[in-house]
Amino acid sequence: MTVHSFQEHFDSKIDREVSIEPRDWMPDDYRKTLIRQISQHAHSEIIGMLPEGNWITRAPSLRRKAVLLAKVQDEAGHGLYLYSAAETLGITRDQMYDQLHSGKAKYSSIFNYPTLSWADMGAIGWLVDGAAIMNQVPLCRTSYGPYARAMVRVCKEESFHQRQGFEIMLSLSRGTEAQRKMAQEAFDRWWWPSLMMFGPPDAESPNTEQSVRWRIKRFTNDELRQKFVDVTTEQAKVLGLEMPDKDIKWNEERGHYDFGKIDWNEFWNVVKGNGPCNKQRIDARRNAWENGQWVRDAALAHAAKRKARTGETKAA
Amino acid sequence: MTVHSFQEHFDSKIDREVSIEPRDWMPDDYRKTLIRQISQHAHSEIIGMLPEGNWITRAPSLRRKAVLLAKVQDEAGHGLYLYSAAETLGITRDQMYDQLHSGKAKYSSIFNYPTLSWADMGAIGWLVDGAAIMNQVPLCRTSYGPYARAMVRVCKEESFHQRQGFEIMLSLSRGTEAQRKMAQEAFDRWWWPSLMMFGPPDAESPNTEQSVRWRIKRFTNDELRQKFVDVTTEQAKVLGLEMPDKDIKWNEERGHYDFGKIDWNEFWNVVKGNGPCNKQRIDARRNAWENGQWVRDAALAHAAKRKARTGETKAA
Amino acid sequence: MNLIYTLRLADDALILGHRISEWCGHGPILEQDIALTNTSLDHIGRARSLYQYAAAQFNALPAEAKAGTFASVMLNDFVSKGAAIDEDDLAYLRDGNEFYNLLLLEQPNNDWAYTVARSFYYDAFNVLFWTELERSADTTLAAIAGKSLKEATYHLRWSSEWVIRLGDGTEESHSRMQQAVNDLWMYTGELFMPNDAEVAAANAGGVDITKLEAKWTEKVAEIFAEATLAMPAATWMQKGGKKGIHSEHLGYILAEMQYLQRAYPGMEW
Amino acid sequence: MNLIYTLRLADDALILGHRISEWCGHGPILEQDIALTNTSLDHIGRARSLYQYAAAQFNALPAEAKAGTFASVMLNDFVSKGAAIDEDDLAYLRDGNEFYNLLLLEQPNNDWAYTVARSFYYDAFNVLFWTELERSADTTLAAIAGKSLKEATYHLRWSSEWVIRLGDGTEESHSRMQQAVNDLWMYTGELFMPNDAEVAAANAGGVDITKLEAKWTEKVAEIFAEATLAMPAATWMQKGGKKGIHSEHLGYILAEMQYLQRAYPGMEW
Repeated sequence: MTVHSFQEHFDSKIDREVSIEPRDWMPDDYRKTLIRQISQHAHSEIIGMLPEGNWITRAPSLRRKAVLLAKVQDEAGHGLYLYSAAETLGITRDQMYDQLHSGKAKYSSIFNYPTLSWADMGAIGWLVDGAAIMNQVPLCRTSYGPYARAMVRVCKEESFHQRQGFEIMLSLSRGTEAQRKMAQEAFDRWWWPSLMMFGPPDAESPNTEQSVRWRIKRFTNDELRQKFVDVTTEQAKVLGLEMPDKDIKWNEERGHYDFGKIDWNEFWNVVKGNGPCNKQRIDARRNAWENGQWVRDAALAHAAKRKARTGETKAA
Repeated sequence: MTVHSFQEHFDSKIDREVSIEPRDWMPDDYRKTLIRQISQHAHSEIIGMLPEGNWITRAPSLRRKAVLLAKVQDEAGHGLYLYSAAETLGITRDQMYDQLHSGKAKYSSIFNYPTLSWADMGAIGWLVDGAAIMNQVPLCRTSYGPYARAMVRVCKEESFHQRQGFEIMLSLSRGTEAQRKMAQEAFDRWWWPSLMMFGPPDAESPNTEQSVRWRIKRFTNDELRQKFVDVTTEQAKVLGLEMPDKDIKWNEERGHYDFGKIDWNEFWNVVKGNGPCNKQRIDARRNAWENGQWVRDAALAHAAKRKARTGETKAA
Repeated sequence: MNLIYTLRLADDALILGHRISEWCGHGPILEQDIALTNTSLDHIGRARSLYQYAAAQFNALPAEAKAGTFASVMLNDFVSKGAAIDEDDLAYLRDGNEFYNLLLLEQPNNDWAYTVARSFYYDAFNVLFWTELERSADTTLAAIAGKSLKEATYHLRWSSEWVIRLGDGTEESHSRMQQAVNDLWMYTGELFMPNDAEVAAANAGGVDITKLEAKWTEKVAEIFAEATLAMPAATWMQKGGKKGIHSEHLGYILAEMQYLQRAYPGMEW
Repeated sequence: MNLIYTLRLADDALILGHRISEWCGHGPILEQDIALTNTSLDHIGRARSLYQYAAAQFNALPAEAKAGTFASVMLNDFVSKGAAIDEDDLAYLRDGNEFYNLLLLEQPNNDWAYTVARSFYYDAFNVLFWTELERSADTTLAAIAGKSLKEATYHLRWSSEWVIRLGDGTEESHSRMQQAVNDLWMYTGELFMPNDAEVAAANAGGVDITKLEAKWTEKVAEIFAEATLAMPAATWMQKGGKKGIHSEHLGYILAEMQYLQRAYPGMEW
């Protein structure tokens, strides 16, 4: 087949919603876009372990501690699936780490905010995982097979996490006055950054069209954001929490909630590395990596020794 | 003068209780013994900062925090005077540090016990400083001038610390039941190690005779220990605490309190490096030293640059 | 007595689970981060079962006995109001001198070699211990022991493999691993030194931990041989944890772990 | 409003005093260990004076106003019993979101260069600030400012000297010092961003901290020039501490600092 016919074959698969698999031909741009998106997503899971990991040793009950540990472990697992999915596209995990540690690769900006109270564990589960799921559910049918399959597992676990987060918020909002305040304060801090998780407004989001075509994206940023606002506003009522946005108002005509202006200046600043915890997060991962070098070296050296010994035994 | 007449001159000064000063002739053994004793004493002050330093960030009131900080600072100051006194005998501070960090030099074994509750701050002040003062007051009249003068300052501050420690114990023993228990438990843990601070029994203490002659020592270990038991037993009554030794009993005939058997096996083990915190203490000091190397290097380099610039200016 | 016996086992599990959980998100290899978190979860899970059992034992005591059991203020306040206690009250409201975990388990993570060595010494003990305790006449403890034995067997495989990998890896890893097993050796004696509750248990036909030392030493020697590590020299063994006299590390662990429960007393989370 | 203003200054002093006190016994040079402990004592001493003043202001409030001032549970419990509060209640019973110190001051010690940089940025501000506050119509604050100015002048001399020594020392120290001043730069903007209490104070004729920035920058530039350090590049400035929104570090500071008061509520020490 000529490149042209490869392209036709690829396009037809896309049109018929047939999965693209690692050995299939694919356009360079498709490969690059996927590597960028999947590795960003993997990095987000790994960096995402840190803000929640921050409360493991301080969880207020043993049950909550165990649930939180399991959740952060799941995130590591998600990272693992996603790195593996990206590797099928011809990049190694070490290359991706290197991009993360050098600041070349991005990850979800939400994890550059600090976790300041126990209620943040609820707010992250409820809002951040909630927003993530809305972003990610469509990816379960994305065109690239390994990514789609990874996302099925990820989404299943994340909706579980989201329920756990909501349950933490529910316990707090039905608890004492102090706990209700703790929950409200966390909601106030996480609300706007959660809205920003859907990315810039459609008008400023250049990649959308091509991505929609490739089923890497199925809805626009603004569509998903609106859905999130609608769902979350109803959930906040159940929790008895006040919306952090005074402009939230049901719009009968649109059949949606109107909401206030997002501070995109803040968003871009956090993306550019100026969030409260950007440096802290990358430092933590880089330290883990650098301090672990001798461990990885030892594991490799030992494996080589074992292999050599087995070889000798066989040869003997 | 011949060596013989130097020795006679020295002996006569000792007999007349005239101070020996740095530039005076002194026997090698005298110099060595003093270097060993003064540097051990200095090291004890420096290592002694650690168990108390352990509670600075957790002091239960701001007043107690300030007092504790000031106390630990005083200990650093004592270390400083004592290192200076030792330096007059021809050893550098860096040499002494090296002996400490390499485990060659000893320090008071009491600091190899952990500080486990706030009451330990009271117990250390009351018992450890109390025992130290009894050991040290006679040294204010020791034959070597710089050492004697350092000890005058040290003892003055330490008796202040001892009163502060006693006052902490008093507050606790007059506080709630929980506080009284905390005080008793600290007393129980620190009592025996405090008795060991006076060193092995006279029968097993080889250096005593020569040291008494040189006024490096004025009372025997057992004499001082008995005095400590007598005084402390009375103070414990004021505090309403139980003596940790069930064999404590007033001996009418001796005019002293009898007391139980000291576990010298434990003592020698701690001296040999097997106490609960020996490794931790030395590691802490060694880390401080090693992590500070670049700072000291920078200070030297900068001073040299300054000096060179001043030289240039003068030359110009 | 059984109460303190149960609590001691729970404290071991909680404190080691806590230490291991500090690695979460900071491990040297992603797969190992996951493995270690899993181990932490096992320990925390075991701590919960044991604290639940301890709480049940405590709640069944007559009122007079309850009042004299603990000294910790907030726990006693709670008890004095007549409320039943639960797993969290035991984990979060006791002070350090009423924790009975081994000194070994509260030692800092330091580096991967120390973390591995600490787990290895404990896992090797645990496999022997749970094997014995599984035969306990106390059916609750026996059931917990059965589950714990499965976990410990897996933990021991993991920690043994890492002792071997680091011992027989690079020059650096060998020297770090040797240093770690040497430095922690002085805390292994306490594994086999029974406190009063353990003596009473042994006398009543329960596990006699003093009898586990020979087999434990054999296992350690076997793995160290494969790892090309020297057995640490005999040394003075540290003790105290089992009687509530700890190292300076425990206070910091508890300050962090218990902060929320202390700052927001009596709330449900 | 004056209460929050006073508290904020007290929190600055306590948190920096706490951080610096962590060095005690671990400094690179014995003389500097002593100097730094002395500085910590100055900060803790200032914290005490300010908390005492804040407590007096609070105790003078009508009962309704008292109930609405703090959210922290243990402090409110105390207040609701009608008791007068003191310096320790304010330091030990408030939660992190009611601390108003600068983000700069809660940053970890890291190494000597960071510790020096953190102090230098703050000391340079303080000398300007106390000079102004000494003219306050509030005689208590004016008196505290007078004493603090003397201390800050000394602190600034010390930290400036170290900035210069490290900046113009070895290659390593230069690079560490440059890194430290760069990394902490993003926390310096908050020095000049007034919170509500500071706006109100400025409007009422008090210190307008926004006006101190030019002189501060001049001083920093002067010392950096002597230290052969480059001024850090303009960057997005972090904020939040003054409104009770902190970094993740403060929670750990408070867990440690407040543990005893929380574990043994309502006792005298």
